[in-house]
Amino acid sequence: MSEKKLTAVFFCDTRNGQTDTVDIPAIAEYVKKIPDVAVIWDSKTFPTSYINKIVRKIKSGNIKRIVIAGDMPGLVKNTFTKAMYLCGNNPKDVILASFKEYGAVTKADTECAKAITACSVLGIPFELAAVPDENPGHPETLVIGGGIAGIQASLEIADSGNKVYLVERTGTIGGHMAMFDKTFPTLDCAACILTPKMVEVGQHQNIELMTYCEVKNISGEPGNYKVKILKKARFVNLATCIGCGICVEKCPTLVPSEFDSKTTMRKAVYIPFPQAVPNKYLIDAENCRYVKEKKCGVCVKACPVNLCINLEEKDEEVEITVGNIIVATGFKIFDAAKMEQYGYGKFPNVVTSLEFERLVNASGPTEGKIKLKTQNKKGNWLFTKEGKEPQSIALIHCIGSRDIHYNKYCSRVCCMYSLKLAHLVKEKLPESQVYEFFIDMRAFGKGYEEFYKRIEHEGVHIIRGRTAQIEEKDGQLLLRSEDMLNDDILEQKIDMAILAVGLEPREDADAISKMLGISRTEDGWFMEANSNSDTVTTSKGGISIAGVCQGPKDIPDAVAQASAAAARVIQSIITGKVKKSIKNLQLENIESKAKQLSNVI
Amino acid sequence: MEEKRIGVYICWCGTNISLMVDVETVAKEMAKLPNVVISKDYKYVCSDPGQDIIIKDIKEHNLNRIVVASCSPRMHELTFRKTLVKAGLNPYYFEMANIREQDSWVHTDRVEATKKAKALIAAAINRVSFHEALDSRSVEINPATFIIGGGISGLSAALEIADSGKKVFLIERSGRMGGHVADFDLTFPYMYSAQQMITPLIQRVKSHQNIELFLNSEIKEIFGYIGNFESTIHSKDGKETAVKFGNVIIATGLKTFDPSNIENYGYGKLPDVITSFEFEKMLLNGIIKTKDGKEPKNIAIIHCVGSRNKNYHEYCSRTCCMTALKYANQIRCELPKANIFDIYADMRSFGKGCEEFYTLSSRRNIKFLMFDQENDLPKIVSANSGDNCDMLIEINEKLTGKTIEVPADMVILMVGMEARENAKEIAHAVGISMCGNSFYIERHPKLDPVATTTNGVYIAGGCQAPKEIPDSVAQAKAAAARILATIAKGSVEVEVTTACVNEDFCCGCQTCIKVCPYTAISFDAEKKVSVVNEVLCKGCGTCGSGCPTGAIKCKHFTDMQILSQIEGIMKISHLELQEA
Amino acid sequence: MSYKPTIVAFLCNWCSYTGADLAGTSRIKYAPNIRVIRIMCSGRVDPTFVLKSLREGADGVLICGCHPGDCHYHEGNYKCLRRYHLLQKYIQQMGIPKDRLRLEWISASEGKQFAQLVDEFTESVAKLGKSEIRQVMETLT
Amino acid sequence: MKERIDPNLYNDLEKFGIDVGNWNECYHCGNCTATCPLTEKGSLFPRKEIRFLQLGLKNELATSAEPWLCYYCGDCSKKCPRDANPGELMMSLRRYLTSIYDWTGLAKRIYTSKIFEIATILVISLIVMVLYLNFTFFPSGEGAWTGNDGGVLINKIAPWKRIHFGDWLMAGTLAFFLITNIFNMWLNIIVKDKSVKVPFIAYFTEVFSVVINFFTQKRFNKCDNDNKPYWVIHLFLMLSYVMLFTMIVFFLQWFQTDSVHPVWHPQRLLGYISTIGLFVGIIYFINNRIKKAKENSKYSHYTDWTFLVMLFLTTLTGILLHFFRINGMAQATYITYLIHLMCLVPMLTIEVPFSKWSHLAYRPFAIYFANVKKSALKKQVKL
Repeated sequence: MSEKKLTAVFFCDTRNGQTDTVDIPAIAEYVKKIPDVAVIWDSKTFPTSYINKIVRKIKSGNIKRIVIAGDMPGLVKNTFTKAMYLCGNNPKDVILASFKEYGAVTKADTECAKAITACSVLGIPFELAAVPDENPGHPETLVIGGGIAGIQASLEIADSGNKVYLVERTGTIGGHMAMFDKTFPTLDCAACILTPKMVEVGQHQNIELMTYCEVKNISGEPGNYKVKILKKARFVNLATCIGCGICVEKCPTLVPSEFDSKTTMRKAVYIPFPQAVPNKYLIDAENCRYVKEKKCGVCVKACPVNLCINLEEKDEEVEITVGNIIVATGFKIFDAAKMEQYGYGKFPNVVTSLEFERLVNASGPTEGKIKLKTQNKKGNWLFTKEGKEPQSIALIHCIGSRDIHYNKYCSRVCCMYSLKLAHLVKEKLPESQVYEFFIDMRAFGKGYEEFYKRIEHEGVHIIRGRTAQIEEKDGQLLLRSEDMLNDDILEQKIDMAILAVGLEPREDADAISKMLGISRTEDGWFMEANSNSDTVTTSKGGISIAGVCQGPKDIPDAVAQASAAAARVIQSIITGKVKKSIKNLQLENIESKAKQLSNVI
Repeated sequence: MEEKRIGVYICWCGTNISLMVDVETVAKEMAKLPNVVISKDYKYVCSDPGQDIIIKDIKEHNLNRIVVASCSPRMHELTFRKTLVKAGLNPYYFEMANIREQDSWVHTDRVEATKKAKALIAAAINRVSFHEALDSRSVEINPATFIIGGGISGLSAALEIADSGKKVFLIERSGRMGGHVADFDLTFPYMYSAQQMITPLIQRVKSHQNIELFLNSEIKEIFGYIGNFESTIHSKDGKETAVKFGNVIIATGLKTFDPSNIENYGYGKLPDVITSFEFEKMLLNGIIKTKDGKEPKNIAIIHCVGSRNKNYHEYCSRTCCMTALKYANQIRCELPKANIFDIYADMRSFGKGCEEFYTLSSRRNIKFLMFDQENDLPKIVSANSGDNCDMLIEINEKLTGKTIEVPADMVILMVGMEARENAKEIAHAVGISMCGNSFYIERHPKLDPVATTTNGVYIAGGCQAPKEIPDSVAQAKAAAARILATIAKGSVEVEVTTACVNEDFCCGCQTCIKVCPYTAISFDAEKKVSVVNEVLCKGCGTCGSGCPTGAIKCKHFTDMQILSQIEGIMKISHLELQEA
Repeated sequence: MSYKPTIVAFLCNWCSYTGADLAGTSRIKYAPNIRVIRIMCSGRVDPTFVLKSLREGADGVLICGCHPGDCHYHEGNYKCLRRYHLLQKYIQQMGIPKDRLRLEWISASEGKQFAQLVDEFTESVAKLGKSEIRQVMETLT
Repeated sequence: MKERIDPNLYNDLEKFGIDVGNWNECYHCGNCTATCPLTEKGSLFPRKEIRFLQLGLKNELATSAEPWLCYYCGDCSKKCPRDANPGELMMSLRRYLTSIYDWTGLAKRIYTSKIFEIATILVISLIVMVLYLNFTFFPSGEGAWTGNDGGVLINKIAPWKRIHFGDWLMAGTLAFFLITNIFNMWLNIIVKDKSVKVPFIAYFTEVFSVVINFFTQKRFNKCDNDNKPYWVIHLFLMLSYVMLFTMIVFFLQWFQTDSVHPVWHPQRLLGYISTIGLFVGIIYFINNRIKKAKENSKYSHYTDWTFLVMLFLTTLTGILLHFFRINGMAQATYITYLIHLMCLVPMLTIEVPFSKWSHLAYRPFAIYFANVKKSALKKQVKL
């Protein structure tokens, strides 16, 4: 057994007026009772900026060990290591009790924070003392979201021979990745690599694909969740639809296509895109004339299959039982119209990156030709094959990202996809001038930096300096930006501006987090159990997160994370148990376990 | 040889096909072709009644080959193969002719489209005669996993698998676990304790009943294929242990760049120019001091040392920017009055919480200077006595466009990451490939970042490319997921449509071995013939077209099948010519 | 009326065949003279396949694979490219214009490009007229 | 030329600004420079100024004219993605530069010590009082001090010649300081910049820019359109001030008359218009600063308040003085005259060469010097 060490506990109180935080006085009160704790210090009365003061206190109290407790106590840790060194103590006896590390954030987590502090005081790693209880687990799994992360996680689990329900809100799986033209940095086409996976999901015997469905309610506990799923009326029978598309020809209602980022029109009866899985039509109730006002019904008459289209179909609710849930709900793009200075929505040829992805895609509005929008007879600005080719295109980074007025965080993918788009422009219009305006070029992944250099050599003008505004002048766009490295201010005339919009949590992220009982970070992304060693589990047992819903990431990182989430699930299926959250543990249990361990060690 | 009895079914697909192809005539004409017992047209062959007709006909007419002419095989090939299985036939006795996506939907001339349909169906009929029964094959999986490397990736993967109750052999070259993370004080961006994070992992691995740990150990070679590998572990004390396992995870990590040969930085010559890893040790020991024991007043941190520069490594090492910010914060704690200069190229704070950490750092009076990491490295020189500092860094600062002198008493070089010196040996031992800068290549850079082209061998963490802790852990667990899935199934399906060698024809030229992208073909020195390992073969057929003697047969895409298909196509066009 | 050639095409399963399917689902029209044979990889195209097609009287042979770097099997398409150049020389020596054989890269999203390619190739083969081998065969019969 | 980084400059300069202290947060996206409608090639700000400050390049800061080219519309601060407050930095830099140009060191004391500023004001006020009591005449009996038209015979209380003498003395001294400071500015902006050789002729070709910018502040109008009223009021205030200043310092004999002219008389009319201009302007700016209504009034250094308050008091006492005079209230006039001078003189003494007032002169001259430099550069490029 280790020798007794007089311990000081320093509370690093960083609350700035927030009310719903862990109750530090209560923790201090609790910690005082632990033997060896000689003294409690508090950052409110004890400034950390004077190391000499701390040294005096350590010496006078004969302190041999210091525990720093708080949300991010590591920020002040080295002050104490130095003080310990100066006192001749072992600097390694400065131990952190980081509440946030284990998800203790709100007032309700005070007990958890107490346990974290207690473990640190006893010198026992929290993970070893706080071993979550287990429930017997149901072998089936629910995956929410059919983007690349959801697809990957589903396939991973289904390949292990276990049943997966994959619930997708829209009419097809594929998510945002299906909308991309090419993927960086290898430039292989997104559809080529994604569609085989989608087909595999569609045909996998262990996957029950539930497209056009939404999770409505979840009850039960880890290992045994009862999930209510709303099956929205599709009006087209999945089993009998032969995918001939005659209904589409006849349907009179035109609506902007979500898949094509509203650059093209689709009918009220539609297939989201040609390679959709399932490759069957559906009717969008919001726009169908028959569903809305009982007029029309042309599709029913046109359909060659008897009883395939049923416009009287109603939404249904089904209930399933699952042991584990993987949330892979993805993201939405930042609404560029919020940044008025760029004139998105006002100037037709200021487009978002996602719109441009569709424009360059061979199945997009112009069959892959890069054209400017033209005004049709009704006065709407549209992409058409007949449009003019732009001579100059600017790509503007960090739209809505790295900005305290919008999203503080970096969206991680925009630098690279902008470089990719620049390449596509250069490839299709070699004579055009392409400008990229960036702040910091974040080409961090495997092969990314090399890709950046390649694009630079292709003759793209890569300029350090965020564009401040876009105006219209003489029928062209006029953009103003500092060219920092050349000590110049650019007033560049361009034909088209592409806004590299950042990623944001989905609008229903809050509702989902409440429904599932998992927490979110300040930015709105779902919170992982441990930012270092466990980025897939959440604060609730049996619920994992994967992909961008945890935080922006590129495709390989999203895929890796999805597989990691699947690992958790497969493990739980193999062992037949589902781990509950550490938050369900009683303080006494953790404490006694920690004491037990400290005796052993 | 059994008699071929072929059934041909031509789909109307409502009007989708029938509008452009004269389905009925085609069905009649196809009936005249040799071996065709039945030729029918039907509105929706894929529908349940359509499939029932096929099943009924197989049974009634004793059919043993089926051709369906309808949509793309990508749509319904699987559907009809299942129909054949239901009727008791081998699913590979089936062939599809695509007369919708590649005929009726793309042509406007009904006569021509009908002709084309005939040609395609005739080709399919010709081909199907040569189809052979293929049985799905699977190999059993040894549930043990072999993990090379005891860093954060190796530990995470080991625990993930072992916690599922499966055996893990974990080998580590050095005498301790934890890898680089065990040398860190704090982690970015939340400044959690790295020690407190890695210790429980190590303790759990040590005491886990399913993990067999081999410290100070190495391997020379791994033999076998997915599910059935074997190897011998050589321990430094001379002990040898033979192990058998089903899957391998390589998590050998990376090593730090040696900055000695960057002249400008004077590493090794100037005593207080140190690497980030040397500085990390100072932090752990609680005191930052120069070589002569003084407390530095000016500390400079230089980013991208050995990274993003074609003289050293072109790639970005991904973690250094944030580590540098972490150091800057730590220095601020220990030396509240010191001047901290952070000399960077692009601040790559892309991870969750990282941009916020950058903002927070900028509030702690840290001076950021931008340099050109590619063409214009700063120069560190000893200062003169009047300069009030030990060294001076001369830097062409990009954001001001001025040449600036930065005083420094200590310079921390943020050294990049590079592949381990023995990366090649390990790659060779396991049979995986490396990219130009000696990191291991994943099977697919996007959709399969953990698997390799060798089935059953996975890579995780820094050995694939530099990465930070959360991404390494995620990758390690992803590899674990893949392995757990195969173990859970107990066996793994292997490609049926593989290549095989007819030993009588093989002349032993080994051309096939050179062209195979999966190292699935080896040479049997005794018999002097090539041997295909069907477990590794993915059926691309490249060897088949390379083989000069026709000894290699690509199952389901045999020469005979394709040649007959060509004949079938041309037969119809001959008939047409004769008619004309 | 211009000559209606017969063209045999070898399409790789992963990119080109999918691209051709996309042309279909997008209802992009092209010349009906092409007869597609699906193979797993353009690397599987054995020279005998091409020669057989020509021998049987095909007026043109088209091979399509994934774009360089995109090959599902890493580098099958490169191997095909090498054989293609040799084959072109070879058929020329036999008195067949090398333009009767063509190799193109078509990705899974290039339905339109596939259609254009077929139209273009059909036209160029039609200009070459009836296959030399067929002419010989006809005179023989 | 190599310049040594000076990490302490940042802390020094913080005293010239309000405790907003987030210029270090700037991550150099360049948004502010591109947002600013006044930046052009050759004079890029405010990002570069932030950079010079962050790195402590004192020489770069001291020799730049850019802070004076900014009229503080606040767009840069509003749109700054990190809230680094570039607009306020430019403001603080103007204060800093004022102290750099001032060779006496008083400006630095005034800008960095509140107590020093107040003490100076009090001392000067006291001196004014002593002088006033010595050289003026207290009105005793009522009748003797009132003219035929009912107004106070003000020249009997404070003979214009004596006041005029004081005016000239003060104006001369202040002008001396101001002009030497402007000379200093010239040294910094033009002479110390070795990259340009300014031909003598350039000083003549660009001379109009001083006059135009002084009287119209036309560059201010290039700022964001939301600031139109701001520009109008600021200009009106400045012109009113100049008008009154001219009348008092140069034409006191005509301005300070014993007889009460009719309202439409140019003397009274001009006086009223200028007073209204001053008063409305001051109220507008005080209101802005209290409400923190605009980007440029969000942060107020104490010297901003001193200037406004002193100007306000001077104007108010001036109005009262006028009121008492035309109504024949001789004693009240005497006392108000004293208070008026006790406000006016310290205000001018402190503000003109050493504090905020100086921007009236520095700004047009900085624009002038910048233009001179620009035209010289143009010629250099051509050569």
